[in-house]
Amino acid sequence: MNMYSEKVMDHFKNPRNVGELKDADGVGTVGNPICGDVMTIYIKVKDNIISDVKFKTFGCAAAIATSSIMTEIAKGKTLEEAEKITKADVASNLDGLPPQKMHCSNLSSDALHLAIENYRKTKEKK
Amino acid sequence: MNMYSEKVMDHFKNPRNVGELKDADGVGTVGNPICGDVMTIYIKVKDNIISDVKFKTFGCAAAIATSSIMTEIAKGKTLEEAEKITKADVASNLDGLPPQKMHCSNLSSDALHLAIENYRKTKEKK
Amino acid sequence: MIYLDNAATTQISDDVIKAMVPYFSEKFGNPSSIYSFGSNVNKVIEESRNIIAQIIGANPKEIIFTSGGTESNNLAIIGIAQEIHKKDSKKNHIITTKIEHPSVLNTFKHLESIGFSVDYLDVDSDGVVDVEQLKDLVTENTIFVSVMHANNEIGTIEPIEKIGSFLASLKHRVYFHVDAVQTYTKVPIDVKKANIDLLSISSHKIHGPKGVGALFVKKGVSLKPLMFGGPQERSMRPGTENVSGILGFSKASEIAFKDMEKNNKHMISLRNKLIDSIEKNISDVILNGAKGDMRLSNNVNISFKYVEGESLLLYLEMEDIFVSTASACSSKKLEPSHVLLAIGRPHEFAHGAIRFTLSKYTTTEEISKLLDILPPIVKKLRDMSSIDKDTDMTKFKETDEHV
Amino acid sequence: MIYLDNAATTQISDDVIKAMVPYFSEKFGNPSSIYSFGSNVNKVIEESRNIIAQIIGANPKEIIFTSGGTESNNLAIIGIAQEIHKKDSKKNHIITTKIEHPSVLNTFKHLESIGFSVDYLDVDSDGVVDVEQLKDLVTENTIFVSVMHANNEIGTIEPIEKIGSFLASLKHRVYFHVDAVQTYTKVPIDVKKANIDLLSISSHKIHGPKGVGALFVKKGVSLKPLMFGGPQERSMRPGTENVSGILGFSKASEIAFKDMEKNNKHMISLRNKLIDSIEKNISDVILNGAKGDMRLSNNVNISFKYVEGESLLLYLEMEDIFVSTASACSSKKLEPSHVLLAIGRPHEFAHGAIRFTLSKYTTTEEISKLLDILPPIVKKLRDMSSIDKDTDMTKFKETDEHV
Ligand SMILES: Cc1ncc(COP(=O)(O)O)c(C=O)c1O
Ligand SMILES: Cc1ncc(COP(=O)(O)O)c(C=O)c1O
Repeated sequence: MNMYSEKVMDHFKNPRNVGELKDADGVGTVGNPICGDVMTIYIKVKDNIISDVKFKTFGCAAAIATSSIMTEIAKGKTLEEAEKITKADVASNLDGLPPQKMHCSNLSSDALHLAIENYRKTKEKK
Repeated sequence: MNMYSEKVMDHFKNPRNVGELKDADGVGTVGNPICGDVMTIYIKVKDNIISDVKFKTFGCAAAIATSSIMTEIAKGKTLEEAEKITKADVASNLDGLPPQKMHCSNLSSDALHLAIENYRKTKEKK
Repeated sequence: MIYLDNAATTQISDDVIKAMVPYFSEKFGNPSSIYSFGSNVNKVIEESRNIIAQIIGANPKEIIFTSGGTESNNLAIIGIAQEIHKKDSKKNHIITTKIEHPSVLNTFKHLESIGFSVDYLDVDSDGVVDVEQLKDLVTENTIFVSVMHANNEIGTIEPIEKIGSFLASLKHRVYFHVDAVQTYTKVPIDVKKANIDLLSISSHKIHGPKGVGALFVKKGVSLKPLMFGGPQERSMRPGTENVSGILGFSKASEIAFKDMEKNNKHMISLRNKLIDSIEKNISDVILNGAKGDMRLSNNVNISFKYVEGESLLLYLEMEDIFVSTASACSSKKLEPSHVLLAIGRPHEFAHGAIRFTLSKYTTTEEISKLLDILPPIVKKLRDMSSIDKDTDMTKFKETDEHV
Repeated sequence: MIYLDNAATTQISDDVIKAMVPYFSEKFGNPSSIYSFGSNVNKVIEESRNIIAQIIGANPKEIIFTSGGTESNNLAIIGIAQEIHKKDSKKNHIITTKIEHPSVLNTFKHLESIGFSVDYLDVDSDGVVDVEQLKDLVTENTIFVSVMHANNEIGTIEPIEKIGSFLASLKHRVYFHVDAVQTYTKVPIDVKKANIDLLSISSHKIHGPKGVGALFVKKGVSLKPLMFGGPQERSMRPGTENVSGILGFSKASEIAFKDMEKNNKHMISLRNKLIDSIEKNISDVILNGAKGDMRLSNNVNISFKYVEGESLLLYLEMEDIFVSTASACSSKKLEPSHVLLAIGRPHEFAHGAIRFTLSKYTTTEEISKLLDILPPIVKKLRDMSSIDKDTDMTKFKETDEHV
């Protein structure tokens, strides 16, 4: 066993919702290749609900797994519900993360929140 | 094998000429129980020749073995010859001694020389 | 072979060897690796930490693995002295006893040579440390006190609980280090109850492998490390871990702790038989060290007057019996034991001291055989000896120079 | 299992285990004991010293056994710095390189923190140390220079003979320490010809047991010890000797030295195959470290752009292939390797570096299997990655805070 839970390894091995959404309503990118993690989250929004979500991540197993679980958590939620997703939600949905990797769960919730913000701003402008 | 040569162990195990000479012509004692070694050498002298020699030693294996070999070396020698016996003679007759035990060969030659001195002084007085 | 030098080192139990071997061959990963083949090995280290912590009443995080008792003592003593002195330069006083193992005494001498002020506590004729003297010596500038749990030469068990509670009662913080190398899994200990901050133990004294030990470092106590490097052992002791050694140590600890009472009973009965028979059958002998409960279960140390220890040892070796004259570490030196001098033995008796140290493997038959062999050997050496009870020792006292 | 992390640690050869086991069971005596059962064990230590001395062109008296490479480095560096500074307080300058192992770098940082003046030499893009810079930096107050023989991450072999002869040509005495942990029994060395004063080696990197190493200390060079205690290792390194470990180390040394040429030939051919095939079959890769003769026979270190090393490592682990992302010692850290940054790799490529280190046991089949498995894994991770060759990296450069 390495330092990750089975759940993390499952999402790392078979990440859900990998890819881009060409016609995304919102996009959020966080992180920094200098630190070794960059995450981009794409969302489609329909009737205030996140109808589709995809991700692309450069990063370690924790970064990939938190991105993957985040897409599962967010899908089907209202924007308000999605905005309330915390890093603790992400980590607990993965049966925990090693302490030195907790910042990854931060990253994925930040990326989602940025994507929602981006959607709102774009809509305002229209 | 411990640190001693076979020759040392042989003399330690079966020391030659152990004991006192009640009617000794000369007696020499050197060493100090504080340091862990006390040697007494007894000699009988006949026509300027050491006709008999015995020892008693409190000390380590090297002290006992050097005492023993010294009695063998000295026996039958003239007093002048015996006075020339050095610590190197003693050590080499035992096929060597560990460095930290070399002082023992010193002791036994000193004890013999003291016994000869004692014999000479006693004779003068007479 | 009759091996009676178990205070110097011990035979590894077969179970311990069996547990270690896989960590040489298949399970050879580096515990620092992030892949499973390495981190599984790391788990073994954490389990070992757990086992040892439980035995002394510590938390696993408070255990640091080292290369042996000597390193544990050095890390504790140098580490706490430097750490506290760095923070508060007025603090420069350290205290130990006159009868410590060289790995404590020489470390104190080193600190003394770089400017620390050192006091060495006296012991009484049984080897028990003078607690009243300690109370007088402790000042506000005292950094720590180091007292061994039991002496390796004469087996006297020290009142460390008493010392711990005195130090804990002080207004200023004085740390407490205990060298428990000889007592670990023989004398029960609870580091919390005894108010101990630092405790040294070693594997090869308890039927584990050589080259591995541990230091208990109480939570909140920080030490300046002796070495610098990777993050192993929370950076307090870097370097790729001696995995098989650590596992062997914990396995040996487990086995020894489980059978502690049984082993002690066995050893105490043989120890007492050995002491009683020697005192009865050989004249002019003195037992060195305390009697009864204040004596380590496996230690017998006797001065055979008028006889020199090394000679006795080598005559016993010819009979395939292995004993010791002083601490194994200093057995190549010629000076008599500092411990026997500290308890007031005259030099000539200190030279004639023999240490017999038993283990759980020692049998009644072995002790009986020793008791048959010993009296004629002592007689032979005494017949050969230039001193006896009629010798006027005072005539020697003046010189102290070696010829 | 395909084990390609031999720079982290190695499997012990069966012959080595076989040689060690008797020193756990029957031959368990303490080498300091004066009786034969102990002194016979001491003889094994002296024979081991002899074997290792011959391999590096030293005298047996110049070899000191330690608990591993980390301790050897610490003893050398702290020992010589303190010893010389104590004798002449003007001497306070020490020099090393930017790409040393943490057991050297962190020891220098410790000395820096207590007042020594330190210079860290640059390396070029292959990782070769700048000898001209060294020549400029050395002054009359320089105590010593420490340069590793080959780097543990990128496998670059350093010009230590050149440095040694430069230092030897100086009018004032500047000592020379070499960390040869990665090269011992791989790159031939003669400490006399290379003008080396102190050389560190470790057992577990050459198919020997963990927890044992050695330090060559040239005759006449004196060190302040790290630890104090008994007279073992001429008091430079006290503590009951790790007998089986020392024997295992010398046995492993003997075996590795005998087959050095054969093993190197084997590893170099697999190393080159691995490098060539990766460069041919996977786009956007960079080899880290020098090429050809200046590269360690068993080291391949490649940055796979746009991919993070740990992810690649764990995907390989799922296929039972074990590799490393950086030095094993620092593999729990998140920062990219100090070595890759020193050779000028941008952070994002430094994060994607994988180290494959071979051993004599590595087979052609294993390398072929790796070469089949690797390209689809890299592709999968790159498909998943948020950065690629079109990503504008400059937009990231501003922030250096972790989110
Ligand atoms: C009381 C005591 N402390 C420390 C040590 C040193 O332990 P090690 O031999 O593991 O370095 C010993 C044993 O020699 C000892 O008896
Ligand atoms: C170059 C180098 N020096 C020193 C060390 C430390 O050796 P050890 O793991 O034996 O402490 C290592 C290995 O981690 C190394 O690769």
